[in-house]
Amino acid sequence: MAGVLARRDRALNPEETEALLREHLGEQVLGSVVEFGTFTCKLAPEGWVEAARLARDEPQLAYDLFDSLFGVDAREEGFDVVAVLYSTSTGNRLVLRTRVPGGRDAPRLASITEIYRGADWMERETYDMFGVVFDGHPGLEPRILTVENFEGWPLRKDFHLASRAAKPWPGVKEPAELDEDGNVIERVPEIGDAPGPYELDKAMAAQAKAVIEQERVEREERERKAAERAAKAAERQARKEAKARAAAEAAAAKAAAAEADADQQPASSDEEDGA
Amino acid sequence: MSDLSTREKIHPGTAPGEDIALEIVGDGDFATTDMTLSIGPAHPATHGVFRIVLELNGERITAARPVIGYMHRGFEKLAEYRDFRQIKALVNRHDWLSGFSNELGVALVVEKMLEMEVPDRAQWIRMLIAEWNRVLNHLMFVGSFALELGAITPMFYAFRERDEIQYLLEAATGGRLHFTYNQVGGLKLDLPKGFLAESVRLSKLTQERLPDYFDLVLGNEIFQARTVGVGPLPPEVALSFGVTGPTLQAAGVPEDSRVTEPYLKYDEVDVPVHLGENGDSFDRFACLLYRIQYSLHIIDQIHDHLPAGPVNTKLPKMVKAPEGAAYQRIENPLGQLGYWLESDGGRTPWRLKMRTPSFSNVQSIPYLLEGMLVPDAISVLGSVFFVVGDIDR
Amino acid sequence: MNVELTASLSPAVFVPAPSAFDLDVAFGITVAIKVAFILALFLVVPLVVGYMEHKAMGRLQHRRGPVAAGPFGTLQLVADGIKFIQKEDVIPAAADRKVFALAPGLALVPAILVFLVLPFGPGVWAVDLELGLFYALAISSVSVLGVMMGGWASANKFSLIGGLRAGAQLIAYELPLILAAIAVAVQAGTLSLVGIVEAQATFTLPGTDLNLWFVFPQILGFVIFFLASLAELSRPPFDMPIADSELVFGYMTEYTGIKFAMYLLTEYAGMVSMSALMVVLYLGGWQLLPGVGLPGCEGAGGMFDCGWLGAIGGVVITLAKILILTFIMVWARVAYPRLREDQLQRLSWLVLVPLSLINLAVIAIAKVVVF
Amino acid sequence: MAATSPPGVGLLKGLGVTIKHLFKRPSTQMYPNERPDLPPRTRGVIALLEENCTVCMLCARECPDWCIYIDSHKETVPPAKEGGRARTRNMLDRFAIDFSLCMYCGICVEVCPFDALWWSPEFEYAEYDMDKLLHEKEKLREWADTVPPPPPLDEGALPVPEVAAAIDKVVKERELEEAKAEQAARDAELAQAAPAAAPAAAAAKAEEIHVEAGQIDQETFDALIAQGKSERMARAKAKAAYVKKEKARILAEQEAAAAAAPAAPKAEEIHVEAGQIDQETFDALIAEGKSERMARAKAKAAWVKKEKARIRAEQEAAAPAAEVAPAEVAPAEAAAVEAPPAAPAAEAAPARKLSDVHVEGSGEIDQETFDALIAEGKSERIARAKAKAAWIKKRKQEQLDAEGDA
Repeated sequence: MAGVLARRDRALNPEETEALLREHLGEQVLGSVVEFGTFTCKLAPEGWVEAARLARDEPQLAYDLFDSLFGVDAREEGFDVVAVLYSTSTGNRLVLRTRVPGGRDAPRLASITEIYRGADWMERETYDMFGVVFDGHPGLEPRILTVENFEGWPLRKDFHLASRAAKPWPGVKEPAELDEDGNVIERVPEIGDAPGPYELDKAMAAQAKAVIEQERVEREERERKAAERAAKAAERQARKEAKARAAAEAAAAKAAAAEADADQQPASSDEEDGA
Repeated sequence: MSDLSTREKIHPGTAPGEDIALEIVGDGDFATTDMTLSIGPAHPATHGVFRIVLELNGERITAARPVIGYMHRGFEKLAEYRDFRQIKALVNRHDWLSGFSNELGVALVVEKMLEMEVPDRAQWIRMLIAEWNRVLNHLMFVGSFALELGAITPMFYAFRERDEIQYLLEAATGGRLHFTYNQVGGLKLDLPKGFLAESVRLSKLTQERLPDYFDLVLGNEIFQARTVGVGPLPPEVALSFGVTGPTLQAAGVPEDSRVTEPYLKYDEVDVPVHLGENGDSFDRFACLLYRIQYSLHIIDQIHDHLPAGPVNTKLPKMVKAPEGAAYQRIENPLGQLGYWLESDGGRTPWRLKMRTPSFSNVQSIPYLLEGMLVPDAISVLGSVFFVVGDIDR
Repeated sequence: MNVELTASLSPAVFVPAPSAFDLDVAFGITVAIKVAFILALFLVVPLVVGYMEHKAMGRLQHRRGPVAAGPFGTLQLVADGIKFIQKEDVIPAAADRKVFALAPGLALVPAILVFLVLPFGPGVWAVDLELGLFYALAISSVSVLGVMMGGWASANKFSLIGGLRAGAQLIAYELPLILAAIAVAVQAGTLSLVGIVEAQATFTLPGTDLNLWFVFPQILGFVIFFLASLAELSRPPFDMPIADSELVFGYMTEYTGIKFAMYLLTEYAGMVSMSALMVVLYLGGWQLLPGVGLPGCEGAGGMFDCGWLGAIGGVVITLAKILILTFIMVWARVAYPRLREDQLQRLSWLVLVPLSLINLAVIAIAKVVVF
Repeated sequence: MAATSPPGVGLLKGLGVTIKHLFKRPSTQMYPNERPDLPPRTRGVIALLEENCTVCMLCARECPDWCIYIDSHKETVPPAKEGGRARTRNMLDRFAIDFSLCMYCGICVEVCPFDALWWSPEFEYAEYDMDKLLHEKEKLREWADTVPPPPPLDEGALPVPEVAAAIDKVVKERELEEAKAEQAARDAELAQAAPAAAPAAAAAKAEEIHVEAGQIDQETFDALIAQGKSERMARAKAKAAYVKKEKARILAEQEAAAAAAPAAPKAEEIHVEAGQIDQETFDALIAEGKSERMARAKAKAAWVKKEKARIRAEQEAAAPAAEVAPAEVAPAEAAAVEAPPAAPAAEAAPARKLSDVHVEGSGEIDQETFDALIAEGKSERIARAKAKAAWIKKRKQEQLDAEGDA
């Protein structure tokens, strides 16, 4: 342990690390941030492999422990790939982060399997989960975690969790969250109360509301149709009565001409068709 | 994925996963074909749904290809649909033998993002339970590794110990595997009365019984014949694979988060680390056994240090991690567990990456198996300690 | 040198010792009684040994072993047997059906046949063959044929490897086993198992009146024979043909129900017959202690021509010795991991075979010079 | 290591270790014959104390697996007295937990604000069919009888209010004698037998000064001191009681309403939408365009807030709380609850008064019922819960009788 600690004294701090990387990579280093004690270096995708190589081979850096590599959904801009490296000799951690070119449609990044053996499965997993293709990787297929014929990229935000879609959220049931009008109730907090619905659950509630709305619309539609049918029936009845009246009139006016009787017949058959 | 150089050597021009045409090996009348032996997904040696495809020439392994994912449950996706309290109950299931450590990792990373002060007592109790959890886990592997080598008895002894420890932890947490005892900012409840006395007693008892394992397994000549020199892992290769935990310590790398990046109160106790020399199966197992001993040593120290006080902090109604990303690493029983928590400020994580020790450790298996015999494959599979749920998540 | 034994050494003069079952009745009835005796032995003793294994393993592993079936779980194996009979008999689609069906039987029958020549007490044996030892060793190694057939016919890679390992193991360990046994035969001057027991009863340490079993001059041979028989029986730590963590269950992987039970019975019967052989060859047969005969017995070393009481006493002593030996086998199973196949071969060819040759040479020289 | 020891020693040691165990007592637990002695915190099965459930849906919403199914309907409870206001309540129709989905995380038990859900160490409910693991409220209610009292905490534990509440429960469970005495003391107070308690209360006041416990329940504290308990213990319990009271108040309110429902004359079904409700609180809120449910919730919350304020004020006054007669408290509370300006307090008071009287006595149990249930072999916990309900019912009846007489 003592040896490790002695070398720890010479460890580079984040600024020095960034300066060192900039010295070698120049414009490829887009910036850096120390967040919650973690030093993250943002890179242009072109400098990705080179940065990893530097991190491993540069004696002052010596990031020998390959911790992990994974993707992060970056909304419209596509995906980030993050690699976490650790140095057993200096005790430093370096996070390399890059935005994968190709957006959401065709994300491609160079592979660092040549540099770190552990990147092999990590890149396969990233491919499996996000669909990021790693150029130079010996074989991303078959998919490592999902089944071979799985369709879609599960960790993308536009991939929805089937179990959540298949089952209604239990909290929207009467009488808890929706009032009679289908509005989400803003609850007044009570003792021991948990906070209101989550964002997701609000969406669910909205969904449920939409279903109720849909049902209402359908019901109204049904009612409207029923009313229409009733109106039609009434109309038909009226016409029938009119017809009967006409027939009665015709019967009464037996003396009417024969052509008038022929006119009445087609009108009757038309009505049958309409019904 | 097999180690590529090996694959390239033996089956040039084939892609991983592709069915490899059988080749004639050897000359003249002794020419034989390679046999593909698929160990798993359901096989006694894989203790879980894990498959490893071996290419055999006789009983000698020419290539190995682990096939994982049979237990993939999409934890990282599920976590994105859950708040932190729910995630805590979720993560103690990916490595079901280290439930407490897993939830501890989540609690720590959320606390880190919230910059939350956790009461001292909570931290010490967390350490206590985490170390007991480590003992539990290691006992399991002591038993199972010996069982895989054909020694059935250590498993029973290990389970006897495990049962008592599980009962102890159940008294505090209510669970035997999935403790769900952590919460952001501390612990759910304080320890019940009598827990510490029982903990002291069990620690003493386990330390008394521990020499049995040394005698029965580690000192056994047959065991040594089966493990010494089997599957040696050089430190630089181990690091390149991201191998951690007892497997890395066996290779002689003094890397243990409790020492190198102390969390909780590990900087206030003495944490010894046993280092191996060759990184072979024997060293890996020895590291595991010594880790039990040292965990008990830490537990004894915790008994002496445990302060009085509260065990949790007042939480806001809704625990929301601030925007940003944080990485927390803890020493899980099987190696380094890392949680990368990226938050958009909402109640659920934007991305929770679980960097599990088993995933990285198992990656090194093809490298280790090259040129070994089938029984050595068992020895290597048993000594590169992994939990299948931890690989597949 | 024993005068009586010298006489019986010559084939022309060899008169098989009479069995208590050689009754003065019709030949057919005698044979029927002998068959019944052998079957009874075969069905009872392995069950007793099996129960002992269950129970001893349990206690050695800090648990109880069977407790539910019968008092103290004594009927566990009977219950197991009934369960096995009820199980569906599955034959893999790709299996060689005839060979697959035949294999367990072929493994089991030799295990029964060995019992023919094993003497369990004064007069308690079916046949006293002149070549009894040869017969026992030869027949018992036929079992492995059944194992190899099963391994091959299952159409399963694990079974195949298991079967091959069993074959390789047999070849490797037959040699030290036989060489160790030969040393006993040389010292006893006979191949008849009853003759060997008799020889032990009358063997004295040269120059003294101290009666000794063959285990004392041949302790090396005994250890070799014990190890080799463990390997022959695929008992841990030499259970690579089964190796449940590597080969699932070796040649038994695809077997179910009654066929699986037959393999298991073969193993237990083998344990009994090998232990009985060791008792006969090295541990003085039914002699209680070296130099201590049975009550009511006369004859050579005070071990023959007993009444019923003596016969029963003899059987009890033999069974007790068998149980002790099988307990040691169980004990080894509990305490040790298994070796690797190549280490097992190395142990045989590089250690046991040379040692057994040395043992044989030493005994042969001693036979001529000292005894 | 043994690698350096002479060959064979390792093998012999192995034999030694195993033979050593041959002569030890086996550690086997004879499970089906001997039941395992599980700790009280064991998460075996989730039990439902139906009486406590208010259909707040928190458990169902917080469940990560969505395995809790709750159905309910609204019921309008007619006013107990002429001119009182009708109230709507959520009636539980169905409460089911699908244990084939449940991951035993305990979040539902954790979030339940009314202690309706409990963990029981019961674990033998395996089924051959997965569908049968969906257990309805009747089955869940049965398990509630098996819930053990929570264990006392470690000596080093600092009682946070919720935990202290649990401790208080335990102490009560474990020391039944003490609980009885406590009850007797409180009964005495309720009966305005203050003379006996007053000196003790005065003494307690002096004690209280140097413990600076602004948050303790004075009443409990006094009672315990009067019993000769140590100051430390009394303080811890009183602290617990403070929190517990808040919860119990709400609980009792629910129970009282439940008890009231069958006794009250059946009125015609009143629909919120129909606008037939003449309750001022509701009218006021509904007039503002709020929904019926929300109006009710707000009224409830306002009441709770007021109640809290009242208790705090009471403690700050440091006057012997025991001397405050329940009869005086009740109207005060009633007034507080009905405080929303649009509500003429006089009209609403009788309806509120009833429930408030019961709230005041929420800690009490009906000893008769309790003893009877214990004699029947029920668990202490369940006997206590039932006895509590019975006590409230009794008081309610007394109140009604008294009013009837008047």
